[in-house]
Amino acid sequence: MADRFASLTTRVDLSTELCGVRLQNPTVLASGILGTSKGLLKGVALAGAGAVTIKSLSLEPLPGHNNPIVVGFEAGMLNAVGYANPGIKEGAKEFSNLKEVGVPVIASIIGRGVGDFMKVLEGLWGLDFAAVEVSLSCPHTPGYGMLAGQNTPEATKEIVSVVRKGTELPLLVKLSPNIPEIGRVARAAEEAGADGITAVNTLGPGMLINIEARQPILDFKVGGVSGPALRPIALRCVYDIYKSVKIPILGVGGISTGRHAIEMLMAGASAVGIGTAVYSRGIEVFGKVCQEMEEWMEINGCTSVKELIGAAHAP
Amino acid sequence: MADRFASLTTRVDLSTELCGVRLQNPTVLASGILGTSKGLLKGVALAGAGAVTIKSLSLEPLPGHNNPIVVGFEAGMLNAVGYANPGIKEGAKEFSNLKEVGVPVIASIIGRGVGDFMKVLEGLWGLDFAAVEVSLSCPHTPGYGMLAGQNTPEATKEIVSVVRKGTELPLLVKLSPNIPEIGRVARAAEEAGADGITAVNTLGPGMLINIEARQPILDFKVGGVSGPALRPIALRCVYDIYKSVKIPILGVGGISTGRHAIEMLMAGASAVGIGTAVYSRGIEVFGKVCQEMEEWMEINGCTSVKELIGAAHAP
Amino acid sequence: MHLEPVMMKIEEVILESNLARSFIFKTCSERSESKSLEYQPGQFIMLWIPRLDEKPFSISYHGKDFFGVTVALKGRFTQRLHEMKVGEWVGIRGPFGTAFNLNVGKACVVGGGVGMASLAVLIERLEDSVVVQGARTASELLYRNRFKDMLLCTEDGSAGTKGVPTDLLEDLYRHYRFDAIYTCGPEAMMVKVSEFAREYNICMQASLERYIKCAVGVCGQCCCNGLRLCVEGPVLDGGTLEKLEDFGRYARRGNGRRVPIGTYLGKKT
Amino acid sequence: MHLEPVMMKIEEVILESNLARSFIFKTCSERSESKSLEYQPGQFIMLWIPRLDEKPFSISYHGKDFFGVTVALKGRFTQRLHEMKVGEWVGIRGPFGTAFNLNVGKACVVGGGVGMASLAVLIERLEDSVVVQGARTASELLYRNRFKDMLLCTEDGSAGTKGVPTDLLEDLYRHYRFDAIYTCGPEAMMVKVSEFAREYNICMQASLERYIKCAVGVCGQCCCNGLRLCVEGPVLDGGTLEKLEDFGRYARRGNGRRVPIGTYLGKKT
Ligand SMILES: Cc1cc2nc3c(=O)[nH]c(=O)nc-3n(C[C@H](O)[C@H](O)[C@H](O)COP(=O)(O)OP(=O)(O)OC[C@H]3O[C@@H](n4cnc5c(N)ncnc54)[C@H](O)[C@@H]3O)c2cc1C
Ligand SMILES: Cc1cc2nc3c(=O)[nH]c(=O)nc-3n(C[C@H](O)[C@H](O)[C@H](O)COP(=O)(O)OP(=O)(O)OC[C@H]3O[C@@H](n4cnc5c(N)ncnc54)[C@H](O)[C@@H]3O)c2cc1C
Ligand SMILES: Cc1cc2nc3c(=O)[nH]c(=O)nc-3n(C[C@H](O)[C@H](O)[C@H](O)COP(=O)(O)O)c2cc1C
Ligand SMILES: Cc1cc2nc3c(=O)[nH]c(=O)nc-3n(C[C@H](O)[C@H](O)[C@H](O)COP(=O)(O)O)c2cc1C
Ligand code: FES
Ligand code: FES
Repeated sequence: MADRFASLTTRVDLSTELCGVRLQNPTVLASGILGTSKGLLKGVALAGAGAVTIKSLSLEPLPGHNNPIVVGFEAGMLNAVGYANPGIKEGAKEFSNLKEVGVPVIASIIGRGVGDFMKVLEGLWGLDFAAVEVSLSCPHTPGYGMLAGQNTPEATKEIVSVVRKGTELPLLVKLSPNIPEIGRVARAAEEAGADGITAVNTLGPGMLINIEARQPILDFKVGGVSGPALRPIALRCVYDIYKSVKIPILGVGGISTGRHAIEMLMAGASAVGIGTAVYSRGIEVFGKVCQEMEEWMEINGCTSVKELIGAAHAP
Repeated sequence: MADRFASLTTRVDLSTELCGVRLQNPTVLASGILGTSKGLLKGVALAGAGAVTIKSLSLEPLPGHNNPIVVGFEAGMLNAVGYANPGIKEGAKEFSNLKEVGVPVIASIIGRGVGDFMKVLEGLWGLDFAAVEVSLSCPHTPGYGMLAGQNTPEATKEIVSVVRKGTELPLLVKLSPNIPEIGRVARAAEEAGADGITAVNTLGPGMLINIEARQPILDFKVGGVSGPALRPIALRCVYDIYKSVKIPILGVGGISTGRHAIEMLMAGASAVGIGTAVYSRGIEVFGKVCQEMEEWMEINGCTSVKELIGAAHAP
Repeated sequence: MHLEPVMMKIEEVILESNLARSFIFKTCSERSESKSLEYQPGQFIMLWIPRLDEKPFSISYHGKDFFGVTVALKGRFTQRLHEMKVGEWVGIRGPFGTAFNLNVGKACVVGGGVGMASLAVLIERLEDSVVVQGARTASELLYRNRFKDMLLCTEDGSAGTKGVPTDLLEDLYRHYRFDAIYTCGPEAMMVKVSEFAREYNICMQASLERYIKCAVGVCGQCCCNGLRLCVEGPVLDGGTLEKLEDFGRYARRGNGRRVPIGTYLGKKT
Repeated sequence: MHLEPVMMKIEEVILESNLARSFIFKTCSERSESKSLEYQPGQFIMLWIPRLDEKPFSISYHGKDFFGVTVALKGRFTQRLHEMKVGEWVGIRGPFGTAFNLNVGKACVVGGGVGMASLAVLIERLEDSVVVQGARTASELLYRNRFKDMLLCTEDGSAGTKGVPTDLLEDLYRHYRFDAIYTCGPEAMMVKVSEFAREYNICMQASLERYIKCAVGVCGQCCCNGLRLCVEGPVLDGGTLEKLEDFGRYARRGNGRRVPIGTYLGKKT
């Protein structure tokens, strides 16, 4: 930590902007990892994140799937949390006085349809969120995201154009990597009024089987793939989206080092989400990634994050 | 090798059957890895594979993409070989007298449309292939597979029902993991007369960027993901297909150990393809996987591969 | 990133009390993947019954080639576990979480109910300790043969002193002058222990219980204010507990809802 | 599974001949990821020019903190490389493939054309050797200052003996009685060397060239009958060559087509 603040006095500028929200650095806690309490968000901010996202909130409480809800493998993680959350009413209590967190806090919301989304947005009124992320892309919760067909260009357009009217906050739309023509989905979101794209949610779903038990390990049998396995897919998605839309992108998927973060920026992201790496490198991953980015930028004569955004698209 | 043959005298029976083709063990060389010459196929057979697949042949020669055509990352490999191959005429010369290989050889074929496929099939007449695999699923070759829309249920049905008439050999159809409702595609293939499903081809595509060069590393920019990253997705695909069709499945994707192979069998595969692990464990991977399977089966009181197929579906 | 359950065979079942059974596993069995378990007293494992659920339990027995858990009957999962017999298989992952700090002089260990499970191996490893266990009634007491010198109290007076263990603390301290207190049990009891420790300026560590899912610090389910019980806990020291608003007050159900601790217990979501 | 190119800066360009230039890279530069290159004489690297192509080259210079390649002008890729200047960047991955076996007594090294590149570091490491280089004409000879004792021959007689290096082999053998021959150059020349070695029962190793793509043994492009040139080669010993049908006869183009070796050279697909 000491190191990190020391290096902020050097000539490298890590700050960036995401749909009008200024971030001290481009690392953002991804939704669903640790975002269950204000206390945890504070901890992640202290560990160096430029912004944090809460665990997705739905209208009514959701119990989530039975355990195991996560399982690791040699190339990443599967999860089928199933959007366990206490619902928007409880959520609004939990996330009052968000200024205390110290960095911008993004609200993540989910719904079975536009009606749900609008009511959840209502529940956020008066809270200090910096932006809202609408997740249309979970691969493992019946009634939501992919399992409700929300990830097609058509559904995306329909949902976003209504939801857009429900908030004055910057609106991010979170997409699934499972649709090859992700650029089209992003464009649908942009046309419907989104201010930014979060790309991507987990991949798949995938499955792992315990061969002694002769059973899928996750109780829901399948779960979304995150971590290293997802990284090249997420990069390609961000690269494609950058070519398809003008709004900024929050790039998420498999990032665990400063090199990975820079790669994602070069693909076109304005900021980078980090989730699974909280497991592999601890909460300190945010500070470490920033420090690694600074080191690389210094050696490579790069003074600002903005120079990196979309750099891999040079003709 | 000595070990492997020694253990064949134990009570564990590794043999299996794939659409009427008997295999001494369930490991199969996946298409596109090493399958360019009869000499290499022999080498892989000697290393212990139960069957081998040739690199996909098209009607006309294809130069493939410029280098780099492969790049590794922490969780697997991307490739954009672009179906480089000398065309069916040259291919037929290369793959004469296949009996010399010592194990069943599967022909892999690709085409821009049914016309191509039929002519390639004609080119195979009189050769000693044990089965034909029709690949409808490459994510990185313009004019073929995904980039020609061959991976939808409708296109699959259309192509397979024609191609079915072009050969009397057992017909495997190779699917892409990129379609979430893969069970439907498999059913379309089955209804159109396929004798088996090969699942899966590479995932994505994905991208990796060299941040010093500020460029995608693959010359084609994107490539299909194989290896560990693909494993849970491939398992889920095979699990879904097993529920959707009655024909046997050749499960491919990320397999590099005996445990992985057994997991794939339990998901529903009758045999397992191995590709990228030839890089990580060498050509010896076939013999090693067999030995590891045998060891596990002995310890767990399993006498035959057939007991394992689909075991994870038990109610 | 290995975080898969390993199937292990139940080698022995011990009837510990009216409510609790222990299940013993061998770590060097040929078939098991985990050839030995790197464990420190206080840590817990996740126990998986395929197609049912996976739940946290403290390790209550630990030796070179075996370990065990002691499970009190609570609901669906523990019920099914109690029905399991020697030779049946369950999945194990872990151990996870923080451990007790053993570098103390004289120690006092205060256990309540099945909280004794997380203290048992600690007790075996401590060189100089006095142990007091509380339970509702005699038939619910644990490990009476394992720890012969243990002081007992029951709420109904059916064994040992009538009352709760915290009633004894002052007397014990006058007598033993211990340097540290370890505790695990009902949270109300642990709150009292921590107040006592603060008053007498004794270091103290407590093992808390919160609803655990991932056990590896990603899902946020187990949070207690800014701490993850599965990573920064379950063992916390007095200083941390003092600042922990939720301690003795709030806990989160399986859906993340923060409820008064009294209404948390015994409810599933 | 790390198999990514690392960008490195050209530190020096050496004009070796009319046709060939060497490019030198530092391995301890702060920015480079590969702090040092684990290399054995005979191995090759892949050199990447982003958005153009990536091609195989032997390492022809190697020291504690540097290495280099010597590149003859052939087509599009080598043309562009020849235009590159000190301070420009290229990607490197490797080294790959088999190396020369150095455990011999007296050695004879026979190089033809830019084949000398793959022999250069070998020559530096051999303790007792006689080296003969052949080229079409004097201006195409390589490393004349680097290896002062080297015997030379040119087809047009413009330097050294007029003729090809294999003409000299018998005389050299009578004189030096070497235990091993190393060779790299036009395949026809290497065939002659191998025939000579067989006749005189001398061990011999040759470095072959085939069209390389992945360089890691998966794509099958570089196969020579049942061998992968990028893994089991490029250095092969006499015994292997003897059984290799394709040696001196066939090579595969970039699309995998097997063609007579004469028609392979200079054609892209
Ligand atoms: C770190 C830790 C160590 C534990 N060690 C032991 C032990 O050694 N022996 C023992 O008997 N019990 C232990 N428990 C409690 C044990 O996990 C629960 O009793 C068990 O999960 C109940 O499951 P059930 O389905 O039978 O009951 P349910 O009817 O599902 O729940 C009954 C009560 O058990 C608790 N509980 C349920 N699920 C969980 C969960 N996933 N995580 C935490 N608590 C839960 C809640 O308080 C709930 O009200 C420990 C808990 C934690 C957090
Ligand atoms: C193991 C190995 C080591 C080599 N070492 C050297 C060296 O040290 N110095 C040197 O100058 N050259 C070396 N070569 C040859 C070098 O790779 C080619 O000269 C170069 O790729 C030509 O590229 P181009 O685009 O300029 O020519 P092109 O016009 O593309 O091709 C000209 C000829 O170069 C060869 N070639 C082209 N592409 C490849 C390829 N991908 N792999 C192999 N051969 C190819 C073919 O014979 C082709 O006919 C080596 C080749 C191999 C296989
Ligand atoms: C345990 C877990 C829970 C998640 N929960 C949510 C969620 O509630 N809402 C959401 O939009 N994404 C959720 N995600 C997806 C992540 O936000 C992120 O998009 C994905 O994990 C890829 O990033 P990573 O590879 O850095 O983890 C979750 C991921 C994990 C691993
Ligand atoms: C270098 C490479 C080339 C491939 N070429 C082909 C091909 O020509 N035809 C095909 O059907 N699949 C091809 N594949 C896909 C493999 O056959 C296999 O489906 C995939 O790699 C997943 O298996 P793996 O993880 O074991 O590699 C190729 C894969 C790789 C890595
Ligand atoms: S149980 Fe998931 S963070 Fe602790
Ligand atoms: S170049 Fe791919 S196998 Fe040798």
